[in-house]
Amino acid sequence: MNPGMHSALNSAVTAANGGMAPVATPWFFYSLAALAVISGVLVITRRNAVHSALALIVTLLSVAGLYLMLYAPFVAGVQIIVYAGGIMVLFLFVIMLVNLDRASKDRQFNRIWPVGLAAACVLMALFVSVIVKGKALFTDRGMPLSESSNTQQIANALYGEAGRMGQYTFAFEIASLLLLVAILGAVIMTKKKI
Amino acid sequence: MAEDVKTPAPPPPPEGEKKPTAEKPAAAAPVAPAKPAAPAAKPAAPAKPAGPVPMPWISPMVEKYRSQYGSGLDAQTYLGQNYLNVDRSLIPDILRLLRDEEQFDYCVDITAAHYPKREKQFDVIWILYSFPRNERVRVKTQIADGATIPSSVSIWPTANWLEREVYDMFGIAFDGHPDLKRILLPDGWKGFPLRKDYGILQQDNEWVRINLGIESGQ
Amino acid sequence: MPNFIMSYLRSTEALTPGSAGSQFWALIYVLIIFAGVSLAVICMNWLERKALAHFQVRLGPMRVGPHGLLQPIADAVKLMLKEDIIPTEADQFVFWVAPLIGLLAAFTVYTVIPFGPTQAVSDMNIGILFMLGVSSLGVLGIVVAGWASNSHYPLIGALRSSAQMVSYEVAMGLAVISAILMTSLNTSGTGTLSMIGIVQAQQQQGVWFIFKFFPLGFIAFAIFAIAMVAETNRAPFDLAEAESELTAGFHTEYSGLRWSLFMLAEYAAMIAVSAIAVTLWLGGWMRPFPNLLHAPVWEFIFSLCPGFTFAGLAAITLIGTARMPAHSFFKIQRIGLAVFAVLLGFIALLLLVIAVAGRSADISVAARFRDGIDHVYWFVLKVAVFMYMFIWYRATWPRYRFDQLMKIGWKVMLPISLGVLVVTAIVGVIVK
Amino acid sequence: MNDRAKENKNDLSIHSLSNLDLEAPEKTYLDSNELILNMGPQHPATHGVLRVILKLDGEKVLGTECVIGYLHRGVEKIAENRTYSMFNPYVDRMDYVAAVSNGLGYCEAVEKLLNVEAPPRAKYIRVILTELNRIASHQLWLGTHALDIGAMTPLFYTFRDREEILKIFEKYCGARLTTHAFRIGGCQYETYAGFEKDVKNFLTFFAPKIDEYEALLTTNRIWLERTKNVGVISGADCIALGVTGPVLRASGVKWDLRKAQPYAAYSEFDFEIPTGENGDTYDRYMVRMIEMWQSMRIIEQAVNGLPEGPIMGKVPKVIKPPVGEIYHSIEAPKGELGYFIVSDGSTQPYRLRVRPPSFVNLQALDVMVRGMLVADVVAVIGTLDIVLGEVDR
Repeated sequence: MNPGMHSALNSAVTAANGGMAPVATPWFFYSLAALAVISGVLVITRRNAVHSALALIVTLLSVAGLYLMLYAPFVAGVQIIVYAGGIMVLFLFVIMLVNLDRASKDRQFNRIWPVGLAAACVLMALFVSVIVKGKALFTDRGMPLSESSNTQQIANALYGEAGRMGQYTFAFEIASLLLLVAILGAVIMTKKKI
Repeated sequence: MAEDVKTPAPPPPPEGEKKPTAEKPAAAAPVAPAKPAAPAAKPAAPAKPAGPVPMPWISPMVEKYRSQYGSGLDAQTYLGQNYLNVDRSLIPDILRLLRDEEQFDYCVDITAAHYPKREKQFDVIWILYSFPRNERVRVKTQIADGATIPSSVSIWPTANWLEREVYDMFGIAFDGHPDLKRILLPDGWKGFPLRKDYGILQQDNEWVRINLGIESGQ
Repeated sequence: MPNFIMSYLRSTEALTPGSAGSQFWALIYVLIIFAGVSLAVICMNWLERKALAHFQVRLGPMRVGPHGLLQPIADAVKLMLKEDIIPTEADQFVFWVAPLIGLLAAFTVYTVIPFGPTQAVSDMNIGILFMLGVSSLGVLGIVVAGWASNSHYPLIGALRSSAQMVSYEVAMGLAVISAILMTSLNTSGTGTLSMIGIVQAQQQQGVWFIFKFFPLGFIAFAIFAIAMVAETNRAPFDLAEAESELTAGFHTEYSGLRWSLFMLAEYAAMIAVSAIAVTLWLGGWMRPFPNLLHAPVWEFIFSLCPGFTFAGLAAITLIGTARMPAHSFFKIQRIGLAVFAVLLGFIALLLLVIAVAGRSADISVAARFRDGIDHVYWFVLKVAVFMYMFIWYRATWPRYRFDQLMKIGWKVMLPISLGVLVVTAIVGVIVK
Repeated sequence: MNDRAKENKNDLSIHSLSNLDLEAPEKTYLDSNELILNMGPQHPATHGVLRVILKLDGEKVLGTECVIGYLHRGVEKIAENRTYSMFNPYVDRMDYVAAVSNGLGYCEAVEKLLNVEAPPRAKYIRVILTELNRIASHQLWLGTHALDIGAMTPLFYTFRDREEILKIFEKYCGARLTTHAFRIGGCQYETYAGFEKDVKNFLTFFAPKIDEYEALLTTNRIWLERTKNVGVISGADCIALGVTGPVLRASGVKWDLRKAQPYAAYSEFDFEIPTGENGDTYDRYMVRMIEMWQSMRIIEQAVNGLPEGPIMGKVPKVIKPPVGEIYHSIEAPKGELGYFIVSDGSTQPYRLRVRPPSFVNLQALDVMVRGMLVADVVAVIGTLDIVLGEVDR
């Protein structure tokens, strides 16, 4: 039994003699990408912090949609559950406690915004040059799909398979230890008496 | 209507009589029946005055305070209920002593009564109860209109709202009250309703005139 | 008939329309589920009022229709016709969008709920993760609604509910993981996050996960059952809308249709989390004892259950009709109830016919139809038990205080669920 | 006993009531966690038109201020403009859930002023009806209190059973809520045929019902958590704040006017005064529950020993008490209900003061909820058992 998302799409392609196109079309990609970019711009231009947060949620969700299109449902799921569901709720929690009247009267950008713009331009140039000059790096334009599902691949990379240690097991454990320390630190710093 | 009847003819205030009779309680007997003489139709009337007559209240406590404060204090008992008529200047001392030494630890109520014809228009009344002694006592004092009286909030915290209500209804100011403002009536209320000269109808008529632009039919 | 309609029906593989790539049928399923859930919410509304009323020695709605059967419709009409008030000081756009967020989140979840092995819109690889993630988006609607109202009570309600939902999601997630761990106890050693896969794992292992490793599965289930009440803001955890404290909590300023969207979302979310619990621990669409009593005769007997259930309902309704006071005033109500009874009886008859027809033919359309009805029936029945429990809780218990709720979430549920998870993993490794 | 007097000297935080800074909190970026929350006068849990302004830090209560008077009808002013008999029905409108108790207090006060006494049969009838009313009042308290804490069902149970009491009232005097059951000097109405039977039936009917309420609440974990150590007030604080009734008894002070200064026929009956230990909401709950049992005991004794004889004392047609003043108080379901009447010898009271238990008890709200959470404010308002008709008069 392998009822993965990719198999669904594969069978969709094969069974598409009925005339229906598969879901993963450029149309979907461009609309999701446009949504992500537009709401990303809204995040930084909205004066009201709650509006910004809502726009950020839309950005995160459309990025999750892009992950789905890349046959990475696990990453998409984690994106929704952690970022959109968890972190943004905490964001909103904090924003609601902030006095928005005053925040909305403050200057939207501080004086170093040209520097930021320049940095963004440089980064953009870098991306473009990599894509243009490094065409040789991206010879394979088709996406190779592995037999096992994406979730399983991630698990194998993190925890290893068939007794071998995974590629990132150590890094993963270190990262989780770091997070644990951070949690404990947050508890200690906020609690006056333990 | 009723208030119109009431205001011009307030009957002779009983306290006004009681005060002078206090020194000679025997004289109270002829005064008391003089009042209910009108309902002569009732057969029980002659029998009654014999019972309910203010009598001097004799107790060691009263003796002690009388020796201490002299004429400023006058203790009586009426229908088995004791009360002290206390001069206004002695009020803070007496109240505190009653609580600290006589264990009147529970201030049941603070209220007032208005006698517009009297020189000192107001009676302020403290009703006290002692849990250890299972005994009640009333402390009364007379004050003039506009005069203040020391607050007893520091003696009994419960006096807070009770004094506010007295202020609200009678306009008697309590010195040292932490937050003396109206309690039951809105802050912008005019007048003090439980005074005998408070006109209910005038107020209503005025409201109708201002808000509805017509003459009240009352 | 066009090919894209028939190809899915003709396919011999048992796949959900999403997995088979049939967008047409996926759309049909979405519509059916949307209508079904809306209907279920309406029924739930009536049932809650009725059941709660009988808990509380009163009758509940009795005026609109016989035994108040048409009350939800009257309510819906009233709510739709009501003036839609947006407070002047509110954040207009956010106020407008908040109920939609909640509603969207509550309904999107249904795309992966397996009412049967093929009776789901899609069988997602990450089904349970998707479900948890999307249902956790529902809190955004509440938080944003509370903030946008620009009023103190909704704000406190929103703060409460965001803190509450974030806290209980942790315990809930850990309980879910311990159930998912159990799916990997097979020969290949790989588990699954797919909702259908989880039920199939229970089928293969021959045990509902609630009874697996006996106390462990049950404890995880109990934690989930408690956390899901907190997640949906229902009594005794209904602090976000505690009416005696916060008047109505986050939806104090809402009225009319917008308010009803919140209610719709709340009930849809209740059904959704119950569906998760059923899928993970109670064998999803499986009928009782599918391994033990698998003879064809048992198959047939169990397939009669849906028909008999409706027949029972029809009988109850008929009794109710007979017991109506013999007064001309009740004539219309009596006729209405009788019609309703006949309708139920007709459905019962239909289901019984399908069950019998499905028995005689082995692989025919009728057999597939019968199986589908069976699966959906058992799934809905299990969910219905949870819905009744929701009402029961509400009638029985007082409301927790906020700090107590947090204490339970973090100091009781979280350690227990962590412990269960660890012990489940150890036991799983040993058993293997 | 003197140490209690000393304890009273301890400065109670009630003084800080007025110091409560009710200005809006200073608006800063992240420090705006102080919140002024206006609860009422339209709020489901303030039992009428009480308005409480809460100063909150998050959900923690930093201070409260009660705004009352929304239901003020000037009862004391009305009294000065009505004859003694005419004013009698007005007192029912103060604590409208315990109208009979109000009437009893007023009638006895005027009787005392007239120096007459009600005949024994009238006294017994008064005791029966008053105790029935105490049960009804406690039932209403229990239902609404439980509803405030989130338990819906007890409300309907208590209202179902309260109905039986109201039926007896209705049969006796024609009214259910504002009964005007008593007259100055005794009772207007003789008991109806079957009165004793009805009362006895009620006693047998009601005993299992209390168990039913208790089954839902007394050992319920959530109920315990919501009520234990919530709204704690010590006995000394109660006395200093003038708090009476079940609230005082739950704080461990064994004081009940029915025992301390018996009125009506209470000295003839055998009953206990329940007390609590911790002075928390749960103790107040238990005290009231036991009080219902004790009221049933009293009713049983009274109805069994109901004497024969007249029901009206020798009261003149026109009530004109002699010049003088009187204070008389009874143990109403909420606490000490007192009437202070000044007579000038005319047919109308010169001054009539009502000492309302709810009004005085409500003052303790601030002391009881400081440092607790918003949800506890609701619980404490419920446990104080206030009736706004009586607070505002």
